[in-house]
Amino acid sequence: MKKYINTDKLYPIAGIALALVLWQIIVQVRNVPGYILPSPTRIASALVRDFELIRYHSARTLYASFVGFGFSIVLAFILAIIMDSFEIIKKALYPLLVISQTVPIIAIAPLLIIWFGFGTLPKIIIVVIVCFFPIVISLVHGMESIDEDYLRLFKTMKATKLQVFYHLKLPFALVHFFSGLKIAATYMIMSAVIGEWLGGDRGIGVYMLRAKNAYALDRVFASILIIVIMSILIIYAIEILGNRVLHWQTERDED
Amino acid sequence: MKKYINTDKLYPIAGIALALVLWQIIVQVRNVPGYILPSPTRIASALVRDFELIRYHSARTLYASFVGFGFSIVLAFILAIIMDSFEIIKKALYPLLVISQTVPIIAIAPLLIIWFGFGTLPKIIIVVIVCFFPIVISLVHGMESIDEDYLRLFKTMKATKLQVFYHLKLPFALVHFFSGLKIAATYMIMSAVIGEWLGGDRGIGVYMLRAKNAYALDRVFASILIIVIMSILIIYAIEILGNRVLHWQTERDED
Amino acid sequence: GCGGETEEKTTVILDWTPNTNHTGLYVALENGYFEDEGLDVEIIQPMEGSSTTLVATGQGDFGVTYQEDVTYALTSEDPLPVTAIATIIQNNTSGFASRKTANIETVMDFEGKVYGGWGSPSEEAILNAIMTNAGAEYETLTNTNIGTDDFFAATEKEIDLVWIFEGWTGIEARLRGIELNYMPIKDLDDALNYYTPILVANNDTIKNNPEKVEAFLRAVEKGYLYSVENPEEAAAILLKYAPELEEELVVESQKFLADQYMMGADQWGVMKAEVWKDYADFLMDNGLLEKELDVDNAFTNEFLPK
Amino acid sequence: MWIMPLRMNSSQSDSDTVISLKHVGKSFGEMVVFEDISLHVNRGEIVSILGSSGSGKSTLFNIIAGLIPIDHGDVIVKGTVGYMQQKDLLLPWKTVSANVGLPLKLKGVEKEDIKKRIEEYLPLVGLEGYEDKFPFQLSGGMRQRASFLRTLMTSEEIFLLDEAFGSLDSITRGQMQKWLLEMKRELDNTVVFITHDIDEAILLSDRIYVISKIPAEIKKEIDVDFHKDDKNKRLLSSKTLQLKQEILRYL
Amino acid sequence: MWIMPLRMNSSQSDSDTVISLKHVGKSFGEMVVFEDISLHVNRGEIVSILGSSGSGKSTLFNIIAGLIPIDHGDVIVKGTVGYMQQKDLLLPWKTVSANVGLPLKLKGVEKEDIKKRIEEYLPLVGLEGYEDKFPFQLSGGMRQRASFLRTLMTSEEIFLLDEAFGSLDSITRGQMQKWLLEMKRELDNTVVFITHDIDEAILLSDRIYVISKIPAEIKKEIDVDFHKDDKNKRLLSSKTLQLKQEILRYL
Ligand SMILES: Nc1ncnc2c1ncn2[C@@H]1O[C@H](COP(=O)(O)OP(=O)(O)OP(=O)(O)O)[C@@H](O)[C@H]1O
Ligand SMILES: Nc1ncnc2c1ncn2[C@@H]1O[C@H](COP(=O)(O)OP(=O)(O)OP(=O)(O)O)[C@@H](O)[C@H]1O
Ligand SMILES: O=C([O-])O
Ligand SMILES: [Mg+2]
Ligand SMILES: [Mg+2]
Repeated sequence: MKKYINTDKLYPIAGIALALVLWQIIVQVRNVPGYILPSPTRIASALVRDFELIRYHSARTLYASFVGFGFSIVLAFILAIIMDSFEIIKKALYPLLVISQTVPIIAIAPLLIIWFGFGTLPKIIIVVIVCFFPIVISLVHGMESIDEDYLRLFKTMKATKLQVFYHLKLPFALVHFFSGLKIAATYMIMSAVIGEWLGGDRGIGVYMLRAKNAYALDRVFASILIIVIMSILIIYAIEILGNRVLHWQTERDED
Repeated sequence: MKKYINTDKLYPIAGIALALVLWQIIVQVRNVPGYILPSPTRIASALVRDFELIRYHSARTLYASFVGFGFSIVLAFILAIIMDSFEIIKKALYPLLVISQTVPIIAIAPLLIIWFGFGTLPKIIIVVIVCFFPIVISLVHGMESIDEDYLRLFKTMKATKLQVFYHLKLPFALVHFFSGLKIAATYMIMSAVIGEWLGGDRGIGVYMLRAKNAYALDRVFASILIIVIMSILIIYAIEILGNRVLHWQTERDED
Repeated sequence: GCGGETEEKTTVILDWTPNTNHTGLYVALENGYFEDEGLDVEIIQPMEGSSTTLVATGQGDFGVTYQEDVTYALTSEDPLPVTAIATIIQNNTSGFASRKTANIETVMDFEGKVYGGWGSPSEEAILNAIMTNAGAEYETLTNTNIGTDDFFAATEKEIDLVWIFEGWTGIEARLRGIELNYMPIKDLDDALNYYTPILVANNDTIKNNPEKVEAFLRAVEKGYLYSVENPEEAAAILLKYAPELEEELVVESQKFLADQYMMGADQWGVMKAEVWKDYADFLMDNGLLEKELDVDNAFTNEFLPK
Repeated sequence: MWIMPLRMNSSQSDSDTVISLKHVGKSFGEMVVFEDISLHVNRGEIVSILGSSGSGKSTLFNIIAGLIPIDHGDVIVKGTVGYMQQKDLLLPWKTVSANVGLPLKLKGVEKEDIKKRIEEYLPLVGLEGYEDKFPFQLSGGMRQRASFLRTLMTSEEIFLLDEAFGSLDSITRGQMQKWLLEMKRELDNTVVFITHDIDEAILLSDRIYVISKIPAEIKKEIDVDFHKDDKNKRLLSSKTLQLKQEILRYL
Repeated sequence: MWIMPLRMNSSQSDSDTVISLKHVGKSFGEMVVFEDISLHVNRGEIVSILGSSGSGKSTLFNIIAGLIPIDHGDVIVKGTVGYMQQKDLLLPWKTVSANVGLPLKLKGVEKEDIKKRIEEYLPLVGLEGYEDKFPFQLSGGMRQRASFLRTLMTSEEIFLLDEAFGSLDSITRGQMQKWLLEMKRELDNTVVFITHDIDEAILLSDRIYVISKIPAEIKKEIDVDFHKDDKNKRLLSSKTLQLKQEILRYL
């Protein structure tokens, strides 16, 4: 499966580079004005110019993202275990979880502010609302998809529920879990940014909104770039962690 | 696994009913004013009062959602096949796909408007941006997770790439595919609504925004309710379809 | 009261990202006017359109919003407990703008054009009224919501006409060398010369802590007066608190607004009952309000510095 | 209908019968596997089940182990059961050591002790040097031996072994058989054995049940009553050949 | 290093050798499975590979089938290969019919014809009535027979059968063996057979390779040169017993 190990990172970089070059060319050749779509070079120079400011704002965004993400993981585990143990709770709770995802966050934003104020808490909560779902779903689906035969094996070995969880369900669900984690990580920074749009005084979202309303599109894109880079780095870190934890699978694939 | 078949639908309904009753009680006992959180009964009466209007707007939202969803599926299949067939394309494209998800849509809304105007097209495109990702990822992951031994089997049977896809990868990925489809369906209506916020003259999003600016929070929540109901119905339909298509799995579970 | 060892926590919620409409608030903060009044002020940038609700629910003591918003808030089924306490600008500095290339010079030219709205319930009524007044046929105008999208992106393609703030988007257009046709709203119909932006306070604060409201407005007035006198310095102060903004836009906008804050009034912030009544009547006549606005309880000038 | 086997502690009864099926019926949909089957296993016995492919042997074990419900009849199992299923069911993410040591771990045995016992037993099934390999790195027969060892590690009172040596060559199989008999003598537990190898059944068993095609019934119950004390002697006995001929007639 | 077996059309050569391994080496990490192994199979032969569990038999087949790369040496395979792996690898979402008919479908055979052939062959492996069952509804031996039939359906020139009858009782196994010999006579293809049953190897083979433990080498190559025309007669021949004793000595 992984024949290109050494060039693994080359292809995506080439893909991104190609996209950037195309973008630059289109903007220059078709003379797209900066208030519609700034060129990559202009974005880069805005990034350099505003570096300190962006760093200042990013720190807050990262903080909310990570705290929310951590909470999401813990919560997802707790809930997944409960849902897996009690079929009734699962059946009652699952639709509520789904509903929680179909509600547009921005529609209930004032409620969040009213309940949790303007501090970092509502941002963290939005991160949790967004990230928690894919993680818990991946865990629950992962545990559901275990071959009945293995469950029987553990039954004959008289394993307790906790043991079945720890020795069978958890490792089995880990593959799914890391998929869910990567999806959650994809949306993690973005959701903190959305949280910042709801109100606040610091964060990439605040920076971005101000730049947008001042028609500084190069700065808007610089902040998008920062969001993308942060997200990609986090996803990549999870990928590496996942490969370590699931080494038996990776070894098998590389065979 | 499915011991409660007959009461399957009772639990979620009980769960939702319980949540609604709690909500009503809290609003009434704590005397929460309507501009913070309207009670379920008030929302229901707003829904009844505005039924015709909501129907009018919903039709447009549903249209954009379904067209976008259909496109997402087709596109996801095409791309998944291409990515599965050409490792290089996969490696180059995958990160771009991930990047496309880390970008907050609202930040690039002006671009969408400039390129696609204010009609239904940009809404459809937003639905595609949101829904396409979980579907394609589920297909690609599904195809990746096929046991090497099965691939070898098909190799010895001299199957063509297309045959391997049709007889092995596709059916194997279908379980994952339906998971992805359900996730996409969760966000499908919501993403159309977000599209409508960015511009438009008809749709649940337009209705909601107007109600919000007129401080008619009961109507805002009535539209949220409609979004939730439509989403749940679609998810449920996919669930049923999935159980039919994957009947060999369901039968096994019920064993 | 004023003074005191411990400063009183005060939260001000903006209506949008920081801009030149807000300069006086930042000047008061920077120059210590709030501190002098014993107020420890925090200025918050919320999601668009949520400031009135947030003030009503006690998330902020004061908020920036506009007259129409307060009118809706006070006539909704559960009226929000807020009262307008000052207008930041005397005249409505918003209006309809189009690119010169669209050839929209009078309201008559609105016919057959596409209007890009921002989601207010009253836009249709307003356009209908001004077009009908001018003898134009409103039905020929297409009304499309462009949400939070900006003028420049929207008018790039199918949108002809957008409602803008002259002191912000109008200035930006000038800086970019994009020529506009601009019709101030106040010139189109007297009823439409409503106050925007304005300051509102929570009714609880007004009732239980009127000294705080007075102290707040004293400091804010000083801030805006300073901005009138020293637009460039005021712009620098705003930029200090919102360095994400474009300096040139802020400075030019500040110069424009310096003349606007108090135009036609001898005191900063003062509001007239007719303005509130006329616009409420206009909305009522067009079936946009659920009930009559009680103008006396909608605003008050009593906390403005005498 | 869920009728679960009755389970008793071995101390509660002084009867010699540890497994007893009476008039048991079991169908999968329309396919009747057992209409009315009865059999028993006494404490300390090795009993083999012989029957053609698809005759319901694995289903029988699943019933005894309490893994699937029956339609009617009585199932009584006295004592704890260790079950080696026909598939190896090794956990792909655990090494050979971890897979084999799993039952001990579940019982809360200390890490040190587990390690010691694994080091002691792995060579006996020919898996020394494979401690840290993952299941996909093993051959089919090696996986079967790991699964066999894992079952023995449970040290239960009754062992159900479903084609335990099916993938082994005759030499390795012979070693395993010998070792099983030794284990049995030491621990004095009860063993029920599914095999398709008649020689193996004769070598190991005290009794043999021959079952028919489905709906399966007991075709013949055979007491293997020669060389009971040293079963290895059966390998060279002429009685073995004779018995084999007899069994072949029933199959 | 990827060294793929050289593949030729059978028409391109008039030599009798269809499979030839010369000085082949293969390691998994530090584990050397083959250091230097050579063997050949002639057209129309049935050749068995005997060796203890874990000696590299399945690895050998994977090499011949071109599924895994070798480290050094030459592999020449003339003709198309049908491979029945040790695991059954039935597709869980296809019925027995669909699983067995898959190779025909892949070759573009018409639906009608596939159905006819399946209806003709299923009874021969004792799976009549199971057409519409899914793999999880079959017993272990039934799955093996379905997998066996699927391999035969490929009608390739060379069949590699890895423990094809390992999970079958002796009666069913005997039927399968007989049927395999008939098929072979009709189609005149080449069969390479892995088994751990020495009797089976003697019954079916023209030649037998006995391989050692890893690093595996050919310990003995045995020509089974009696009753070549009617191999069924070997069942009753005394030479069979003699040969068995001999082979046991090499294992
Ligand atoms: N889950 C199931 N659903 C439907 N039918 C089943 C199921 N499990 C087993 N069967 C059927 O029950 C019968 C007996 O199967 P079982 O696995 O007990 O046979 P067996 O004697 O163990 O065969 P083998 O020696 O081939 O392993 C078979 O006909 C099989 O098709
Ligand atoms: N993918 C792999 N990775 C590492 N080692 C492997 C792998 N496949 C096989 N081996 C090792 O190669 C050796 C030979 O395995 P192989 O499966 O060829 O044995 P076999 O002769 O078929 O045994 P059996 O009769 O038990 O099926 C074993 O020691 C096994 O552990
Ligand atoms: O607030 C405006 O009227 O644009
Ligand atoms: Mg069985
Ligand atoms: Mg093997």
